[in-house]
Amino acid sequence: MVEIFGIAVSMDPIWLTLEVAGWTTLILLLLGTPLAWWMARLQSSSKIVLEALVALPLVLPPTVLGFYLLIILNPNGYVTEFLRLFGFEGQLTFSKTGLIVGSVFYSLPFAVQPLMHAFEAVPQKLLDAAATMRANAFDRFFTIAMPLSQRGFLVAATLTFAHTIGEFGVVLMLGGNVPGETRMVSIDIFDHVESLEYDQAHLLSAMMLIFSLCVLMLVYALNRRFGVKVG
Amino acid sequence: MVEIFGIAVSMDPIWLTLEVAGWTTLILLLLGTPLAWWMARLQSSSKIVLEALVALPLVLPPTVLGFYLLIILNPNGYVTEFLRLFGFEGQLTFSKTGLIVGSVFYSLPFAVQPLMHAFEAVPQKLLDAAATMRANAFDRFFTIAMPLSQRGFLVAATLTFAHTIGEFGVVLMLGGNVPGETRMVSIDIFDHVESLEYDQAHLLSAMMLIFSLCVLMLVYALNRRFGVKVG
Amino acid sequence: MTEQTTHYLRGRLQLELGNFKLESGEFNLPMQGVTVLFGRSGSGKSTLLRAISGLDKNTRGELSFGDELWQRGKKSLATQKRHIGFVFQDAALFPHMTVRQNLLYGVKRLPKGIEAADFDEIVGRVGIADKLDRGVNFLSGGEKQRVAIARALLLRPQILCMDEPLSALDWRSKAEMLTLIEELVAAYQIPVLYITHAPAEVERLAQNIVFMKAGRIERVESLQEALSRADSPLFDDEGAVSVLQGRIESEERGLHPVVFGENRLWLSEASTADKKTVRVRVLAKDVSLSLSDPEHLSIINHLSAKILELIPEKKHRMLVRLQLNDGQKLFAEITQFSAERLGLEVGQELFALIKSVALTE
Amino acid sequence: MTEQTTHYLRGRLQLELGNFKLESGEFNLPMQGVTVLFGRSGSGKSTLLRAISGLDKNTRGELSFGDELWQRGKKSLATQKRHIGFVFQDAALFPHMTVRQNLLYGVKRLPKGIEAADFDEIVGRVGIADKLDRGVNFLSGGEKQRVAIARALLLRPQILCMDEPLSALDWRSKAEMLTLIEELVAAYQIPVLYITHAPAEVERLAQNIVFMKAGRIERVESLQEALSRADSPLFDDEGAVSVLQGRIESEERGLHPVVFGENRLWLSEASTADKKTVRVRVLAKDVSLSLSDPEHLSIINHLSAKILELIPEKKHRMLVRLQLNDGQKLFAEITQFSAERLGLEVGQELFALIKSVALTE
Amino acid sequence: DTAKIAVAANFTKTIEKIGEAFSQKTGHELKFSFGPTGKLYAQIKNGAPYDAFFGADERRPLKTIDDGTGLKESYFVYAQGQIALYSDKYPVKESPLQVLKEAKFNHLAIANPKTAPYGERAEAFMKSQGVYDAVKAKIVNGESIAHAFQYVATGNAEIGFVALSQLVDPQSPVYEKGQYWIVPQQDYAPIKQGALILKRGANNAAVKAFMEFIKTPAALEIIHSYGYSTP
Ligand SMILES: Nc1ncnc2c1ncn2[C@@H]1O[C@H](COP(=O)(O)OP(=O)(O)OP(=O)(O)O)[C@@H](O)[C@H]1O
Ligand SMILES: Nc1ncnc2c1ncn2[C@@H]1O[C@H](COP(=O)(O)OP(=O)(O)OP(=O)(O)O)[C@@H](O)[C@H]1O
Ligand code: MOO
Ligand SMILES: [Mg+2]
Ligand SMILES: [Mg+2]
Repeated sequence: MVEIFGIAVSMDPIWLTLEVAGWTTLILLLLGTPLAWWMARLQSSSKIVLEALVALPLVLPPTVLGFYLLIILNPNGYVTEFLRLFGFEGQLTFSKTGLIVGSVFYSLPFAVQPLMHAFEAVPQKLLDAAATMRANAFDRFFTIAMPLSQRGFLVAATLTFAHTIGEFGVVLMLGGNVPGETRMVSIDIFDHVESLEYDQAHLLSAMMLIFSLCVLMLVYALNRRFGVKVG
Repeated sequence: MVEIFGIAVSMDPIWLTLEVAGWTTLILLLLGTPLAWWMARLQSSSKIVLEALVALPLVLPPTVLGFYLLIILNPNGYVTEFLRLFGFEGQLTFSKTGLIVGSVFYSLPFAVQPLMHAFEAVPQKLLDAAATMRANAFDRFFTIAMPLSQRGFLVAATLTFAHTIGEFGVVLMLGGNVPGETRMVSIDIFDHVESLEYDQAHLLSAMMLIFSLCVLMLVYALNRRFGVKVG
Repeated sequence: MTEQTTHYLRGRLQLELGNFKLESGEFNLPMQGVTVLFGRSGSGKSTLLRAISGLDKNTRGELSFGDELWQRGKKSLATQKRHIGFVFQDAALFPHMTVRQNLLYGVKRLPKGIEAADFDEIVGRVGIADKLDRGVNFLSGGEKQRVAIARALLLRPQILCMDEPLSALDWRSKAEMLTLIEELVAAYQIPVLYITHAPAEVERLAQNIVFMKAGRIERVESLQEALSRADSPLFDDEGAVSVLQGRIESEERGLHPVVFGENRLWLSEASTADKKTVRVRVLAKDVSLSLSDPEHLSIINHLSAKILELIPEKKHRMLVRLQLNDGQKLFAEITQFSAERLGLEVGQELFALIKSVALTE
Repeated sequence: MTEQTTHYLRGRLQLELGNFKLESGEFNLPMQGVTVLFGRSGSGKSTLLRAISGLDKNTRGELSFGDELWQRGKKSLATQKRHIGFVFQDAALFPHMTVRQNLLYGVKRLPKGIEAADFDEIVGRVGIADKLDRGVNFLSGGEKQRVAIARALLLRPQILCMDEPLSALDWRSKAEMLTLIEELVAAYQIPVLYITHAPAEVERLAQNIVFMKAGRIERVESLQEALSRADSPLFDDEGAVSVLQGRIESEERGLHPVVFGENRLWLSEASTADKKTVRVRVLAKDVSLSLSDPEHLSIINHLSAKILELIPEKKHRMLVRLQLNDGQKLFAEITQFSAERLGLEVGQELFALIKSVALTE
Repeated sequence: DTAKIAVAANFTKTIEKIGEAFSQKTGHELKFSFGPTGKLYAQIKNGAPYDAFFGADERRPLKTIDDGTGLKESYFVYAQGQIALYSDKYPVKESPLQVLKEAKFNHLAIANPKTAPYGERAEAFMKSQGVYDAVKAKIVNGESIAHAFQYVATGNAEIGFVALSQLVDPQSPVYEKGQYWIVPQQDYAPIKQGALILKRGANNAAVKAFMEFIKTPAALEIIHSYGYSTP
């Protein structure tokens, strides 16, 4: 609990939110990168199906998405059983893990779409040139495609981060709103509203807005200044 | 009320959702186009601030956004007062208008960002060429920039439409959940979940998913086939 | 094809682009025939042409065309009101329109009272009549430029601006297009501002040349003036060049005689268009010198001439400036060894030999 | 600079790209000196070279280099294992790296046991030693190509593939680069597969020429064979060309004598590299004929020759095929009018005149 | 010990107060998760790690017993909600039924009768008094009683049935503003809010102690002070 402008706010949800958003961003970059690379190189009509599937979380109301994730990730469900085979203990839902899993689904399109577009813009000729210099496919990806897509990574990371910060429906459903464990800022604000503590709600909203505005401005500025020009 | 697979569902929320999503898309294209065009042509650092501002609705939890819209749009507030000067009667909240206004705010980045990027990609030389053929600025916009940005429009329209369909927090806060007037599919699903009518919830979710998947696939297919190649 | 009175394009223009500064200095260009902007890459030719066209909003300075004021300080007349045509290096056709739609784009926007040029005539002359309903992405580079030129000509502009219209084309298309532009300029009497790097294009088309360097207009010369300097920037590429003007006569034994003064040149190729005067471009290195009029030699063009000047050049070469007996000047480039062997001196009378097959109109 | 044994690149390759079908037919190319792929735009030169390099996954057919199997049916050896170097038309430098990083990219990836070429030597020879720490976006077109060439050479590839390496350059850079490539090929004895549209490049560099048409290899000829046909596709552009090989001797009075048989040509320019034999490229239209050995003439190259053939051409021209007295062939292009006037006949002995300044090595 | 307790949103502030007193007295730590009752139920059904469940009605806590997650013998009614009619425009204190019958207002806010017992009772009350048909067209549904209150508090609805607890809270934005009428308890079935221990908390000392503590006079006093009655 700290006092800001004489209003007592708990900082836990803020740190938790940043932590979950950070992990989500990291995981989505790690998982989204190979997916986006693969999709960028697909030519067939399966690409269209995949693009649509990746965009689906946009369409589902987050609470509904959360509800179905709750059912799928239930500790007696197949997914958890499957993970137990690999020595996983504990539970996917109602934990930080659960929040992160939910957010990863929810923000999937925000990571994959910019990455895919960035990868599509990497000139084939440069990859060919690297191949003639004895770089294998992995090597080409890491030394040519990735550095040339840095804008895509920047956009993907920001959108994912921002979107996870603003996440509400999924984390409420999946997390269970346990203080210090799964209560994120968005839920905290809403709880304040519900229990008529408008001052706290306003303060937290303002903090979130200003923080996000700063992050976004920084990223857009970097994006314009340091983009590698290709071609 | 219709029966599907023996489950009674009300179609009203579905029609309403499509209607609100349609209007939102239309309005955002109309408002977002000049905004995006203006932003695309800005060079100064004010562009960065604007980009960040436009992205802000991504960061705000929709329920929180809805709460503040509820305060701002209340019938005694400045916004409504202002509209009354122009002969507006009635109320912004608890009405289809209110839902649309809320959705417009909520989906703003999904319309403006793709349009801005599309406009940025229109070659200056073609606009110059049009100017030498006596086309004024408006004319150039409508006859050159717009047709060449058709992919951007397609993406903006789909994302806006899809995102509005999946909208929950804002419409819940702002709409008043009046059956036949402001009860959208997402709220309807949620109400079914709340009152333990899981069959209806599952059916409606499945319908939404399949419909959205079809729309998205259609759009991505169009996008690849009919994009005008520039340059 | 009416005779037009000559308007002048006069003013001085400034424009800053990043580190580059265009500062034209005063100019006063007669808008008649083709005025070429010539200079090294980066010297600001395109920037000047865009400033003249009003395409860059940051242009400052003064500009008037005839008695129309186009720019004063920051105030500038919008491009679409300047009655100019513009042909860009890469054609800049609208990719979402067919050829016909591209051509009619400007025509539809002509104000009442100004009539477009005859569509069928222009389209026929430019050679795209059979491609009107194609999408422009299915045209070759040369075809694209034809459409771009036709599109500009249809508006009957007061000035036609062309920024390296040929540089993206291969040699074959280039040659065809050059002939086309020359014909069109002659036929429609539209003043042209033409940017090129290629001396051959300058010598073929130019009436006046604007030499640019580092954002400034260095000098403005007529083609004849520019070609009479041995150190002309035009000679950087293929060495010195002379351009002779003469009257063309009807074909004889497959050759086209061109007459100037008492001299007669035989061209092996010439456009069949019924022109009276032609320009013949002679590379100095294609001109040999002989002290006597040689016989038994396949070279049939023997012009009697007098040495005006002997200009030693690097790489043991010698540039010989000759005067033909009708007063026109001709450069010959030979080795210093030959010059010594023949004992050449200023004032000496001799014969200049030029192979017919090396000559083009 | 060891002598290498000649390996053969043999096989037949198929590749479909949209509507285009490459179906090379059997080939067996000695990998020695420069092998040029020549053909019209769209004939499949780039496609064939990409198939040979293994850059296109859909390639089918057979390919082997020496006793290495590179392709059999669908199975193909990955590009990075073929020990080839590739220079692309637009250099394809990595924009996020400095020049040095670009150069070392491949070197770092060489397997143990294969050593890179000497960095300083290559960099110095290619002329980019002072630009190593620049970002590649700050290089001119010519500089970019130099880096691309150095980057490929550093790996000491078994074959160096070059797809129109000069076509994006202006004439000045083109000339410099051509000399450079020639030197490098001679110095490092790396077999080269070279794509170009430009006959001048072919004549300067080629040992063998692979003529392509509509996705097929039409024929494979040595340069001499290709130049002895009057209808050679090489002559489409500037007309017939002869390439004479001779021994260069030391400079005299600013001229470089090149000796073949009893004949002697005086070149006004020659590379200073200490080569013994040079190729001299003579355009047929630069060759004049004289029945007697003329005096008082600035042309100093008079070669005695015999008429082998008289080939009438369009536009009232005549192509005269000559044999010099050391057996080499030379084309002269004159007007039919001149041919009649001089009464030329097959078997006749006469003199071929060539201006020195028109000759380049 | 530490216990996690799921609590219906309407009881948020009350239980926080009681929890503080409890922790001070016993040293046990309590973590409350707040949410709509239906959502809490769905979470519990899908493995949420709560030790006890405080619902907003009896139905859903009792349902956990059927599911086998709730301990039958621990069930009790911990509070009874009271509904009040509030308005800052209409004389609801003097003539509540008259105001309803005349229905001059634009909007009457109630909680969603389908998902929230407060709304259901309000609807039933109006039906029994014969005023329902008069106001039917003016009703807007809040997702929960808290949401219904927000409609009134922000001025979007001029009148509404809210929980008494929301009016008597000194922090309430309408505290001592406007006027309200407490609906007589005999006119509607009591809103019994049921609570029970969940299987997970069967052996949790903290839970057991808390379930006892909440029945002590000290706790009851807090409950009453927030406008709830007890059986
Ligand atoms: N938008 C711009 N921002 C900054 N610098 C620019 C811009 N456009 C052009 N320049 C610079 O201005 C200078 C002049 O350019 P300009 O295109 O007028 O030259 P040019 O004479 O037409 O050259 P070229 O023959 O290569 O077309 C160049 O150094 C160029 O890099
Ligand atoms: N990815 C592709 N998909 C479909 N068609 C292609 C593709 N790449 C090339 N082509 C077609 O294959 C044909 C041969 O192309 P290629 O690039 O090999 O020709 P080229 O001889 O190298 O021509 P140029 O001299 O213009 O480089 C052309 O008609 C081209 O349009
Ligand atoms: O406390 Mo409730 O279940 O949100 O009305
Ligand atoms: Mg330019
Ligand atoms: Mg090619």
